Amino acid sequence: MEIISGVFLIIGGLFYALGGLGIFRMPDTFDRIQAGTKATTLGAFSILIGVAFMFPSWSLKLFLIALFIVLSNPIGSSALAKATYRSFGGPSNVERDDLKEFLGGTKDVD
Amino acid sequence: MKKVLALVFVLVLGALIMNHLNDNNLFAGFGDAMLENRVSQSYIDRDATENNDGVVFDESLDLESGAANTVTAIVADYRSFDTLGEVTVLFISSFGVALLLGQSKKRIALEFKPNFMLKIGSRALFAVILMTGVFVSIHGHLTPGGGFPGGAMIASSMLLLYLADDEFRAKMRGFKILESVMGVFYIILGLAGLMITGFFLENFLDNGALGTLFSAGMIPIVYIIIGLKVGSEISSVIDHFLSEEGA
Amino acid sequence: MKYVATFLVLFGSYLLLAGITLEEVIVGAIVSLVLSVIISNMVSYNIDAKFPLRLALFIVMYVPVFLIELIKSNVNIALRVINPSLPIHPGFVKVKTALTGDFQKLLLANSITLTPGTLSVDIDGEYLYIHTVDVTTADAKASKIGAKFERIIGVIFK
Amino acid sequence: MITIIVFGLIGLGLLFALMRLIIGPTVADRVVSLDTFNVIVIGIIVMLSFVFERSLYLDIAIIYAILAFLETIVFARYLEGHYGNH
Repeated sequence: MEIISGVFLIIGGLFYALGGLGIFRMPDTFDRIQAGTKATTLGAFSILIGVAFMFPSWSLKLFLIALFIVLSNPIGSSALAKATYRSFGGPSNVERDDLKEFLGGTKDVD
Repeated sequence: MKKVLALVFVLVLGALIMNHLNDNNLFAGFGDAMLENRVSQSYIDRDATENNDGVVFDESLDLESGAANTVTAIVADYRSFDTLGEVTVLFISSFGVALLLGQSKKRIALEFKPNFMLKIGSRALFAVILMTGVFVSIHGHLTPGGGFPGGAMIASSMLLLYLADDEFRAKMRGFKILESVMGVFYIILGLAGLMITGFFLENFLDNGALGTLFSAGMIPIVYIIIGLKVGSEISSVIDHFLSEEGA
Repeated sequence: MKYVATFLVLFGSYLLLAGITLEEVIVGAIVSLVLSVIISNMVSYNIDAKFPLRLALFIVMYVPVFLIELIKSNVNIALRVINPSLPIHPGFVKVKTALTGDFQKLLLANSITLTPGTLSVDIDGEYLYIHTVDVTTADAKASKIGAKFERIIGVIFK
Repeated sequence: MITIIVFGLIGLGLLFALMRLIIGPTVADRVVSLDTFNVIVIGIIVMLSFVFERSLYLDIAIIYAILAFLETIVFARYLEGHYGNH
């Protein structure tokens, strides 16, 4: 049991480190949001599972944390992405931009 | 004429206070505090079971306050009267915001529409946040937290709805009624303690076994009251800041 | 029906927080009952009678696929991050969806955000606006991102 | 031993996110790195509760997760409003 838990914990730590590295290395804000959201979500999941293997009686609370993270993280990052596009425009290196027609102007379309 | 009256009144009051300060009648023992008798030291030295045989979760019955969280025991039991004052301070500040910003009817429309995902997802997350706030308030005597953080969580769930939904506006009347009713409940609880034990806000309920939900006497009730009161106060502050005056 | 569903969600989250003992179940039931009445009047949403069936379908069909996609997406991003040449071709793609309900669209958008190389930015009517790390892939060219999830969600909410 | 490795890896992630927080050219970059920071901190709290074997700390992790989400939302709405008319 300890070995399984340790493996999950190390995978979690690894994905956290990769998420941080992604935030650091990616060239524009949207790619950073992608790296930050995904890698850290799986990192958090991994660590929660690892802890749940060691302490099975905590699994209810750990499940709630996982549920909240998986619900809130994508919502937060997409809100952030929209705000970034609104306020700073799209990145310069995009190869295709369908969003411009929707969010490009300063007036709200809604 | 009014100014002269006010001056006379202040002078008389000042003279009274100075007189009593000199006699040491108003503040008994003022200026000669004895360090070994300080309140904090006596809390540290105190023993919960009288006979030093340790405290066991789920078994120890009828402890002095019965709360697993010592900070909660101090805030909501030993120093409950001070906490009543703190809640009053918060009430006055929210009242002051209401006075300054005026009775507003229209909600300020944020310039940009919220994200679709945020708009829909907040309705589900809102329930979880509200529930956590209530949970933190109820379990103040068992877990870290208590009424004040719980109330802040309740208010933050309202803030989430305000940010995520342009049309949302909480029913302010409901909040005001809830806030007042909770304040009255706190006083009634204190008066009940006065009636039954002879001291204002003294615990008059069974302490129960340490570490279970129904333990610690009045502390959970006090913290539920504080949580709802703080939550409604901060929510009304948020509402006032996000509303504009006029029609 | 709306009240029942709200009550179940609140009660579930309370039990997850507090653990299951007799006292907690009693207190949780009372609190959830009161809060579900308040919330149902405050926030507008509608849930129909097939809710339990959908929840079961959701757990059986959706969750395994989702977890596999989540792991795939993380490995994908991790490989891109570690690669010294950073192989990314970012761009925004507009995708049409056949789903109609608000909650379905939210579920689809969240799934897209947590799957390989894509991030949903906003939804406008029936169009999803998606940022993708690699616009050169076949999925992005044909605007078929999230097609798998769309099928599954369509089955669940039929 | 395992906990030391895990904390080391998490610390590495925190360090990179912190560097982005400091150099990030725009406000949006800083907010994004702060968002990542928050998720990492949730992991740290869970790990601490694992090391000290106290399930009480998980409550703090839940509350931190909620407040971190709210912080992200507030910052996102602020960015939209403040820099919107560029």
